[in-house]
Amino acid sequence: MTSITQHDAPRGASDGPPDRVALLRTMMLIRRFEEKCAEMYAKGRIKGFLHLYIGQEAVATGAIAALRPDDYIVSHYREHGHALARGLEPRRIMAELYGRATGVSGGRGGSMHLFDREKSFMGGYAIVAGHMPLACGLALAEQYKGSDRVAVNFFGDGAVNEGEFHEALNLAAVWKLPVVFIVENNLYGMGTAIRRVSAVEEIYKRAQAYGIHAEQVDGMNVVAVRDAVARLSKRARAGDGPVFLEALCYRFRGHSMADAEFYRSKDEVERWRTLDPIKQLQHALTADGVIDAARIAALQAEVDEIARDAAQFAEESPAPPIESLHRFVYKEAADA
Amino acid sequence: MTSITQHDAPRGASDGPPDRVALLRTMMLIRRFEEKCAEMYAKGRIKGFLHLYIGQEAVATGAIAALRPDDYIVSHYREHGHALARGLEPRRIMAELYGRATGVSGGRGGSMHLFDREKSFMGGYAIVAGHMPLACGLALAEQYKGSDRVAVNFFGDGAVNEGEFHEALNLAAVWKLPVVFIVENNLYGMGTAIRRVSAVEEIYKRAQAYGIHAEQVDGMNVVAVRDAVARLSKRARAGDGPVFLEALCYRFRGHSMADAEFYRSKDEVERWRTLDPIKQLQHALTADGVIDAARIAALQAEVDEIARDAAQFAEESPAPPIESLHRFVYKEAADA
Amino acid sequence: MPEITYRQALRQALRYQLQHDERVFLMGEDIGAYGGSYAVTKGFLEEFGERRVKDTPISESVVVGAGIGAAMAGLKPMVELMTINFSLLAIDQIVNNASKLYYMSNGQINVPIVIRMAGGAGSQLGAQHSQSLESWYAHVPGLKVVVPATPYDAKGLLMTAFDDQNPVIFIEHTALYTSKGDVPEEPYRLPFGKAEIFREGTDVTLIGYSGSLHQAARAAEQLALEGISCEVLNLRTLRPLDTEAILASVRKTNRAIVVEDDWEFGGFGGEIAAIIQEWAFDDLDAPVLRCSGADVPMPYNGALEQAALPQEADIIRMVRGMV
Amino acid sequence: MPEITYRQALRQALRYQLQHDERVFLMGEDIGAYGGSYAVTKGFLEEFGERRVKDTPISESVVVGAGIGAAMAGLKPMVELMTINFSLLAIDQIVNNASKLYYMSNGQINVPIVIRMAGGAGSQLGAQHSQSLESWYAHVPGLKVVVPATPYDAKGLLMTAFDDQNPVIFIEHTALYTSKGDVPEEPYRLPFGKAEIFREGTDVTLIGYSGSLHQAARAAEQLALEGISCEVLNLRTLRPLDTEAILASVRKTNRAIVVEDDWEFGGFGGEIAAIIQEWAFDDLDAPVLRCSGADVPMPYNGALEQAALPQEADIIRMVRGMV
Ligand SMILES: Cc1ncc(C[n+]2csc(CCOP(=O)(O)OP(=O)(O)O)c2C)c(N)n1
Ligand SMILES: Cc1ncc(C[n+]2csc(CCOP(=O)(O)OP(=O)(O)O)c2C)c(N)n1
Ligand SMILES: [Mg+2]
Ligand SMILES: [Mg+2]
Repeated sequence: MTSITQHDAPRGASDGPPDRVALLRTMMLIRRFEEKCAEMYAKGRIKGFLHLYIGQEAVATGAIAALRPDDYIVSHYREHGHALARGLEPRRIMAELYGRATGVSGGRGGSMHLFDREKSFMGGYAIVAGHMPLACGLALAEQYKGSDRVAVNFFGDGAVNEGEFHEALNLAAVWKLPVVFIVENNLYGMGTAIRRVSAVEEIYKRAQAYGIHAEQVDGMNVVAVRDAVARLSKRARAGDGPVFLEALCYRFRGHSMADAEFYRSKDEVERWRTLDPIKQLQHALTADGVIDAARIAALQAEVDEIARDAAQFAEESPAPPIESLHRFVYKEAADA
Repeated sequence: MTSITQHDAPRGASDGPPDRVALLRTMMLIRRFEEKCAEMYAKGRIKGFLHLYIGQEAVATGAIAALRPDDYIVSHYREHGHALARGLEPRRIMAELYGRATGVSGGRGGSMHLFDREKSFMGGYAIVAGHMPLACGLALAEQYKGSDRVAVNFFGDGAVNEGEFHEALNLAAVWKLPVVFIVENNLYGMGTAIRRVSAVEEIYKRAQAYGIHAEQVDGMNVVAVRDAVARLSKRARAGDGPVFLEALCYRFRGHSMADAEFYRSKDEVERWRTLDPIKQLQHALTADGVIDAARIAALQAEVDEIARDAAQFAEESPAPPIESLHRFVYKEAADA
Repeated sequence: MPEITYRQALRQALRYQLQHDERVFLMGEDIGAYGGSYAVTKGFLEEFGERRVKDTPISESVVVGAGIGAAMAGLKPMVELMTINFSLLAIDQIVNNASKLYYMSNGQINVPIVIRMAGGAGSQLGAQHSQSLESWYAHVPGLKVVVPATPYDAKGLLMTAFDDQNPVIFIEHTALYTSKGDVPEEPYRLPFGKAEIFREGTDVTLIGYSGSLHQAARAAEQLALEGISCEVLNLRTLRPLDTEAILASVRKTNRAIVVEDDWEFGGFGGEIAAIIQEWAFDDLDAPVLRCSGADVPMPYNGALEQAALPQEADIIRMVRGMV
Repeated sequence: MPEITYRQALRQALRYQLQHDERVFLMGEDIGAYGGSYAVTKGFLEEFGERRVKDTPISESVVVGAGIGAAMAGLKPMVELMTINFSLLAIDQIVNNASKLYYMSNGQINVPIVIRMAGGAGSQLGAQHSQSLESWYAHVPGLKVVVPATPYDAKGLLMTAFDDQNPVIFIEHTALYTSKGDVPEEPYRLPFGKAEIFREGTDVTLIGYSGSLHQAARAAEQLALEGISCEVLNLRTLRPLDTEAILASVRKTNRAIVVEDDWEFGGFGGEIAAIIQEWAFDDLDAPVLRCSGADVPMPYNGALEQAALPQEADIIRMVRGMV
């Protein structure tokens, strides 16, 4: 009888939570990388929808730092930050946004559909909440195989009112699936404030209604997020069933590049900008004497170069050949 | 500008909750009517799926007795009891089960799709939870018109895990829609025990997670159900938003006529049969000296005759003409 | 006649309905505070208030289902689903409830709802945001399916949709919102089931709708320079379908090509070809051909996406090969 | 060869897979304790245990989505959806995720899932339980659509479905579960995309699949008595479709009729007609006709339901009018 074989990334445990400087560097990389994306979108080098993560860097950075490299990540369409935090190559992410053959999805996916199976990055998805069942299935498979990998599912506050949110949380709870649900509550789903469309605004309480262990965390504080996810993922890994984390955060930019932001005030945005997760950590590290202005400048220079190089790589990369249009519609027995 | 006009049944308030004898009579009618249905199904006079309500009579009887005649009722496929309690003609219900032109749905609907707009009985539906959004919409319309009608939505414990349950409860709560949600928790969805598929077994607690006022009631006690629905519907009618009632009950027969009932023990069924809502009320009324054996026998004879007459009416009714196959696919401006 | 955009034409019809019929109200994700994902309802919340213009949770199924319920109670809801891709989350409500209620209830309950959504591809939105599923809705008895190609169609057909007593699936094309055309200021209605002869011709009939009409029309212009005369039909509605107009044109030209963004296999073009060969068999000098989207999920890359969509050049090649 | 039922044939394939491949597990509503709504999985829970045979909540979307996720992780889930009518609640997962993942991920992630469901009508289950939506699935690139007509097909095609690396929509017919036929005891596989010549003939080609194949075959028998020789094709899979076999037969008979339970307008029969007239235009002596379901939601009344479904007599009438 054919028995089960592992397919994915090496299993080795992660080498412990990275230090705060590493967290800062990742957040700065995400920030700079996306500023470059915005620049290239304005220049017409990137097309389609572009959803920037700027402002929310602490969530992806802290959460993924607390995971094992082989834990699955399933995200939505605002996933550049999750991809960078998981270690996908900036060059290949940028190339994907450019629609180049060298992109992580060969130029077929685009900004909303980044994939890197080698890194257990199982994709960005563009149907709100439509990816939540997939995270349940990945977790189910690991439970079935007897492994201790977990599936981490990132989604937004707007996804909470979809039927699939309900079905996924119930199934994960009933079957004790090792899923780490992380909702990035940035207060808006496109232009709709959560209070206008959700019966209960504290999302983590909704998860508790399924008997799921759920917590809320300051999503502008990367260390707090990292520690919460470390604690919660441990439970899921131990077989205690799914866990749920609500990260309170804010997106500094519009929903997409098209958003005129009629629905929120400049003041509100400014107030949140004072909580910028990158500035917060820079101040803390400086205050603690861990880093100084020079080190910050060095880090900045480093990420500037990565973003610049990524864009150059994308510019110089070839487009997928037209003849490849019909490739990968079906997997044939031949294709290993 | 075209302004809003009321379409449906007269508005007059119901003439107060009927007395216990009336409740008993309705339950006995439902019981007897469905025994006749089972008999005629066995004889091949009724086809398709037949889902009997036997054992759950107290829920429909008590709940609908507490409503106004113009309050909307939206039920699922196990709806004979709701239809009879609302006062649809037994003859025309039976004729519908026979697929006759004289049926409440002209023989086009069948057991799972009884409709009587005149009586604000907005239908039986066969997609689990698929009717919950309709109840929200009917309630929304009345709220929009400024009327104080409520929409009452009956469904089963199995519907609770569908995404539409979640979406409907959230929307009703956010928009304060006058919906009275009544879940008939008979412990099984087909052959699946609720404890095996629901993260939280106390369904009313799930409704509370949306900030909805929710209660639990003994669904084998018709008076308790009537009083609970009278209290709850008052809130919804007053504009305080949706309410939710979990009625704990049990179906004495199989899920449908095909069910071999592998999933539950004879003992369990017997235990519940001792709680038969009809026997309970008969004992209570006898103990209170309100009725005696003779009166019960008289009531039995009365409902026997109604069931017999309904079957005879159905037998003698014509089938819908074949030429009518294409009628009612579209409503033309002509059709009033 | 003033020249306005497809978006403005839709806005005029919606505003007229909101102004003249209190039974009409709008529901949808981000149609209010955000102004509508394609800005069709921009400013309506301010103008008509929350009672008439409702922002909803992201819950397609209950939003459409609530629209159906409100229609059952005698109102005339317009539900906006942003894009046809998301309509898959509400398709059970549309197919199992909206399309069947009038029939199942033996004519007691009809469902006068208008469900608007944007379909089509071409702006590199990727596989999950670039589908054209109108053929699915056109398959379902009880529904009407409207596919406006011009600003004039958009206003006139949307006005008619609100008069209809049945569920109307109104499919706009993402690439057309900014297209312009002459549109009367006063209200007018275009009948369902009546195609428009968009361009007269004698050699080949090109059948298009929504976005694909314009590729067909551009191809016809090119071909005219070569002396090939194409008749271009604008279907306007897929259900009901103006079979008469299609057959009348083919009886004249003896050749037909259907142009559609959607996947060819199992798509609507097949229905049209089947109808033509059945009813105009002896009039055909060549098989009915289809110029459709490629049989692939839509790729993001711009060149691949264009290669996956029917192009003017493809139509021209087909016509040349036919005459 | 032992004669067994369609249901038993399906059971043999499923048991074989459960016994020989640990990656295979079954999920669905009431497939365990209840024994399956059509008793296909009866006894499996007892035989294979809860790890391999999972009763699920009534949550079609997450059940199918979880199956897709498990397939992404290298397992081979079989999800049972009871009936095709309920698949509308999971269709977003099937269309937006399962069918597109291999393409969107540039070949990194494939989805080897088998989704079984019962389709068709004929037992008076009413409008919401009597649909035949296979044409919708057949329209979607990335999916494979299987429609077994006999016990032999059922076992052989289901075995093949588990070998496939892609999402397979396996549509059984409610009226066929008790039908009987000869089926080898040992495992065997029938290729996708290969139609069967169910009956040889020379005058007309009758094309059927699943339930409709049998009406076609019975009609052919009747017509043989009148000296009209019909060739009957059993498609077995709609996607991939065996176009070669269809064209070869039509080139021989010069006439074709498609028989299908589904609504005609916008249905799969239109695709077949379109293909035949495109590729065998000069071989056709008459237009390709369709004998399909009536364009109505399915009525409950038995006589009306039969009138809404294609009947042997309808096929016979059409053939007589054609030759
Ligand atoms: C099913 C579905 N409905 C609607 C949309 C359109 N849409 C894209 S993003 C979005 C808002 C989602 O907000 P949220 O979940 O809070 O995530 P955020 O954008 O804030 O990160 C909407 C409505 C969609 N993509 N999918
Ligand atoms: C969407 C959908 N999935 C599955 C079914 C098949 N089905 C019919 S009834 C039923 C069980 C419903 O149980 P419950 O809601 O508890 O109602 P009860 O039958 O106990 O009254 C199922 C699974 C269906 N009709 N619709
Ligand atoms: Mg948000
Ligand atoms: Mg139940």
